[in-house]
Amino acid sequence: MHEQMPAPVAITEIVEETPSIRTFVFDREIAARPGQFVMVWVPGVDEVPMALSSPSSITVQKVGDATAALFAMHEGDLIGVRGPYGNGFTVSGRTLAIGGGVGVSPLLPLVTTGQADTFLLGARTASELLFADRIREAATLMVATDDGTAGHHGFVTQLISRVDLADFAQICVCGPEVMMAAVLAILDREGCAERGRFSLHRYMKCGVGVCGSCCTDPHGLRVCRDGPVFSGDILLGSEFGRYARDATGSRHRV
Amino acid sequence: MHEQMPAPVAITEIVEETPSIRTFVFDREIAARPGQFVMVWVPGVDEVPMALSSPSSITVQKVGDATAALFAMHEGDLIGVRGPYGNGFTVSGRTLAIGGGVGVSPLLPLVTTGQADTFLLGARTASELLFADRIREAATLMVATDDGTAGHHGFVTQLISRVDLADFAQICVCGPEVMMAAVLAILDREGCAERGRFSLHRYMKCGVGVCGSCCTDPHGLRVCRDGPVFSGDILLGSEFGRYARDATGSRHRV
Amino acid sequence: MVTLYPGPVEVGGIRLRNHLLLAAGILGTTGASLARILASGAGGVVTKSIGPSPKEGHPGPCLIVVDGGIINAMGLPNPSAAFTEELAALQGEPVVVSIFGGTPEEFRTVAGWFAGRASGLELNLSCPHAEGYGAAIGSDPALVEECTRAAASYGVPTWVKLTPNVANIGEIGAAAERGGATAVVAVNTVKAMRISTALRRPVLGNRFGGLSGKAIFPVAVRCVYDLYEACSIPVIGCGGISTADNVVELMMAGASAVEIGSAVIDDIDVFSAIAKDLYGPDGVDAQEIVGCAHA
Amino acid sequence: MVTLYPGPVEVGGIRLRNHLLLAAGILGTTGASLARILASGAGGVVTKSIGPSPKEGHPGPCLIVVDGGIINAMGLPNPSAAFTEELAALQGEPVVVSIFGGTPEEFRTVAGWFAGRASGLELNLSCPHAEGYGAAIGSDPALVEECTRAAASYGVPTWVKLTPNVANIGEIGAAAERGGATAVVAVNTVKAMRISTALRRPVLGNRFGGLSGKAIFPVAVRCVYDLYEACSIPVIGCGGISTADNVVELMMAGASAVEIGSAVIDDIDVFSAIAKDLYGPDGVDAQEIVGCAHA
Ligand SMILES: Cc1cc2nc3c(=O)[nH]c(=O)nc-3n(C[C@H](O)[C@H](O)[C@H](O)COP(=O)(O)OP(=O)(O)OC[C@H]3O[C@@H](n4cnc5c(N)ncnc54)[C@H](O)[C@@H]3O)c2cc1C
Ligand SMILES: Cc1cc2nc3c(=O)[nH]c(=O)nc-3n(C[C@H](O)[C@H](O)[C@H](O)COP(=O)(O)OP(=O)(O)OC[C@H]3O[C@@H](n4cnc5c(N)ncnc54)[C@H](O)[C@@H]3O)c2cc1C
Ligand SMILES: Cc1cc2nc3c(=O)[nH]c(=O)nc-3n(C[C@H](O)[C@H](O)[C@H](O)COP(=O)(O)O)c2cc1C
Ligand SMILES: Cc1cc2nc3c(=O)[nH]c(=O)nc-3n(C[C@H](O)[C@H](O)[C@H](O)COP(=O)(O)O)c2cc1C
Ligand code: FES
Ligand code: FES
Repeated sequence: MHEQMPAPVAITEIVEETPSIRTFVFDREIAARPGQFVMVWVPGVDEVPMALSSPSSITVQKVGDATAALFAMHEGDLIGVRGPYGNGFTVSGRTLAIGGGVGVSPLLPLVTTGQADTFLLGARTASELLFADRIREAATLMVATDDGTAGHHGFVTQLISRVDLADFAQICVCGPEVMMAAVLAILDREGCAERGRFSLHRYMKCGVGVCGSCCTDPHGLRVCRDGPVFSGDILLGSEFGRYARDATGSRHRV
Repeated sequence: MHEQMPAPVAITEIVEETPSIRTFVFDREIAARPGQFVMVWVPGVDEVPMALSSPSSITVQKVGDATAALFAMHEGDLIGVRGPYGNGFTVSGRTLAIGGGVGVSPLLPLVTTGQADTFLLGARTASELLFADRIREAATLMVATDDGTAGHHGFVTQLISRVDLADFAQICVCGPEVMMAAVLAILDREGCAERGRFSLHRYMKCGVGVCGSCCTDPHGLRVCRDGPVFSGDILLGSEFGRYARDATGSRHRV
Repeated sequence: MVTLYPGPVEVGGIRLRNHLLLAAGILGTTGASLARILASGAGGVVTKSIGPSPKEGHPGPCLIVVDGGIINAMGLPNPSAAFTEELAALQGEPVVVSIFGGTPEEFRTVAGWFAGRASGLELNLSCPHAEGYGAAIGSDPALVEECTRAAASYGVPTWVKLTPNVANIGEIGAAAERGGATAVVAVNTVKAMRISTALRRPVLGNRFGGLSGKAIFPVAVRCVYDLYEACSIPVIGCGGISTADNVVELMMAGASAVEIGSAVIDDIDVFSAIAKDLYGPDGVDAQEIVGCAHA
Repeated sequence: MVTLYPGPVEVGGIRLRNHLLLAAGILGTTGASLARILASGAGGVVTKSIGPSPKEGHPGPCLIVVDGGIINAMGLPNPSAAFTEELAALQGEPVVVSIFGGTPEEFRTVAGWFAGRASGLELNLSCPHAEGYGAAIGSDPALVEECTRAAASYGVPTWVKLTPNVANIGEIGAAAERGGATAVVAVNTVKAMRISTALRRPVLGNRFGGLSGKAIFPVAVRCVYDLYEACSIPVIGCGGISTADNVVELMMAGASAVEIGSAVIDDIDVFSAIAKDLYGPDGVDAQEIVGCAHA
């Protein structure tokens, strides 16, 4: 147990990525593996988990108190970060990445380090497609939008039939849980669930594997420490895609 | 601050060195410089400073409660030791050692590591001469007894005139404070006080330089941490040879 | 180091697989997580503290890792009565349900939900960072006695967990014993706080929190030692344990069993790691060492 | 890190060379040793606690070094009135004499010996390991008030040092203030104990002792924060400080100055080392940060 107080960082740049998503760049580089996250302290409000979209940035969708408070911040403002935490993605061989919504954020470091070969990118609508340009530079990009304003008209899961899963040593996935559960169902059907790498979201309070708020059924795996990335075979038959616990520990359907 | 709990050691051998002095050998080697000491915990009684006479022994004169309790112990009994503490003797070049009574103990490691060339050894009477045989094996030994039962009849300080002080890079001294003060006076007269290395005794409670009970005037030097070995020039004009403090911190003539 | 003879033990009316329990609030939110810790070598587990109504807990940060310890101010998040569902899969296992309330009546209510559904209850009269709960009650001997009596009224094994943040923990332990506790557990966290000098504000969302982990081990030894003299019911030691030697030390101070929490941060398999060092076929009976440092 | 503008400060009626004092009982037995610490950069020094009659202190071991801290049970060794001699060479220096007693009358007696012979007094109402002294008194608000009043009757600056081993330190600080304290000092050591598992007995001769050093820093922050809200006299922070950032953190919690003790074990020149980091020509006035974490 060495000291891990939140490191104060100043916001140096705020990038409007989509109408609902912003990247906050800060003045410190955090050495991390793709898919690792930090606990972001928004002073006076809350502390929430956020994937690192680069060694010195998080990319955030406004969904509630803490994220709204972040959106109200300016360059020069201070926040605290502790981490990096979690296992992150470990890849070898060819990688297929599948991302939806702000879930693309933890996948971006795979792209920027040249570890993603093909990327299936989904969003509600064209303007919400996250990091499309940066992905296109480094990987084969395929796009889907729910409303058909860009790429395939429909869910990103439907793009999977257009690639040959046998081509990839692993399939790294992050996005809304229903989307990820649909991907897992496909991989399972194709007999390659164990090659899926799913980055989970669960309510996190400590981030370091102690408090128990992110534990999942049936193995008691901690998303913050044993995850957030789990291979598909471990998730089969689990709570994944079915329910999750809230801040009180009560279960809710996802 | 790393953990320094007293290490439990078992007494493996008790050697009767003289009628009043015994060596307690224990089952652990403590890497130390000659002249360093340990705090010896005699369970249920007290904890007292004792020089290491070897990496795995202390050599003790019975003078009061704790030492009497030690003398009542048997092989197999457990005591605690923490340390090594203090600076010890650092020597280079030829060394003259001058020891009186049980004060020979911290000087013995100099002898056994071949770092003492000439040794002036004093005691009250022949039977109280400590480690004479072991010193004779490794250094030129000269002896004095107060009652003349061995060697020079008189004080060990009187042997100094028989050696050429100029021959020695340092003069390492340990014994009763009056004896050491007499040595310092001689060295001072000969203009070589700074080559004297005196191992002091002061009342010690913590052994690690925190409590202040062993602090000396006028520099506030801590015998347990800045010492116990001080060079003669630092001691000139100090409390050394004049007074010392007891357990309450009150001064008493030595 | 002295080793203990392995095998089940009974402490304060509860049968455990060994002397090592998971402490309350550590990975204790879900049944699956409790089962995981049991499977990895714990002799018993204590759940997250459950109270009279669902709580989300304090805003974050809820926990900071400091040199030699953890400071937390979770704020007792819990699903309240719904927690019974988590226990379903743990029937027959050595599970102690930690409960809290703001009054003796609330303790009685919550105890009623779990009495008979688990091996026993542990009363959290010691959480230092939840207004009106925990230590707010646990530093008043009369209230401790009343709350204990209310929960113990169901006749199930009732442990009472104490706060070290009092002038005289023995007095509080004695009050719990009078109230009918079958064991006392010591200690909960030590009141503590850190401030971010860069952000110029307390780090924890709740400002105050409680220190656990290695830093408080000497405090735990002291409290267990005091309670062993003040009480005639068993004492269960907790606070900063991370090695088998720590367990032996707390036992010599007077603990009949121990709870381990923060050490899972370094190794979630700390229970099997400690058990491996602590137990051996040539080990002595724990009775031989419990409280032996008082001789 | 924020730096402070260097220069003398006045806290609780005592003029100091900077904000960093040597804590009581650390190298405070002799005048020469106090002078050495002043020469090496301390802004002031507090002496060993002096009582109504000479005491040898507890049998050893009196001190053990543990992970992140020190546990001591010195037992208040002191030469009593004879200590005045040690002060002779320190006239005009920023020296605070720590005193203790078992009753208000004893406090009055001892205070009388030193009133006017030093910059001020610090009342040790907090030593956790001396029967009938220190914390035994310091956890009772009425006694704290009376003892403070007795010592403060000489009209010299009177600081009162508090124990963290109470349920509500703010209440004790308020009592000291009512009694006429010009500042409160927090904290003394945290009650603690270690047992040798090999020897099967407590290590300290006195069995119990008090924990100091880094391990208690979060406890000190918490206590200073509480006292800053409970008192209107200045708070002096103490406990586990080893860096300039620690000093700033305690100041933000509410400390107007700090005392440093155990850190001398790693570096006897810790005062100059911290001062070097803490002060700078572009530094702010300490007033700007004292208590700022309460905003
Ligand atoms: C490992 C991990 C990585 C994440 N990475 C990102 C990212 O890169 N970008 C991004 O925009 N979002 C990310 N999230 C989700 C992000 O944590 C939530 O959007 C954020 O916590 C919402 O906080 P809020 O106060 O704005 O919303 P609230 O109003 O508090 O809640 C809105 C919803 O957000 C979720 N949430 C709230 N607090 C937490 C919490 N402490 N832990 C987990 N979920 C919480 C809950 O589902 C809640 O229903 C990640 C989550 C996890 C677990
Ligand atoms: C650095 C150092 C090394 C020493 N090495 C040796 C050694 O190798 N062999 C040896 O026999 N003695 C050694 N001594 C002296 C030894 O510490 C005392 O003889 C011992 O403490 C006496 O304890 P007691 O309880 O038997 O006597 P007591 O009845 O307590 O006291 C007798 C006298 O011993 C001295 N003494 C007692 N307690 C202490 C203490 N805590 N610290 C220092 N002095 C104390 C005092 O002068 C006292 O007047 C050393 C002392 C020091 C400071
Ligand atoms: C994150 C966290 C949550 C805790 N939650 C509870 C709780 O709900 N109820 C309780 O009685 N103690 C709770 N505690 C206190 C622990 O059970 C334990 O008493 C304390 O952490 C000391 O033990 P340790 O040093 O082994 O962690 C919690 C401690 C931590 C670190
Ligand atoms: C060896 C030792 C002796 C002490 N003696 C006293 C004392 O005589 N009077 C007192 O008020 N505090 C005494 N203390 C407590 C310190 O002054 C201080 O409050 C405590 O150690 C916390 O500060 P630190 O962590 O910087 O050491 C002593 C502490 C130690 C370690
Ligand atoms: S967030 Fe606490 S265990 Fe995962
Ligand atoms: S014995 Fe404590 S300072 Fe030397």
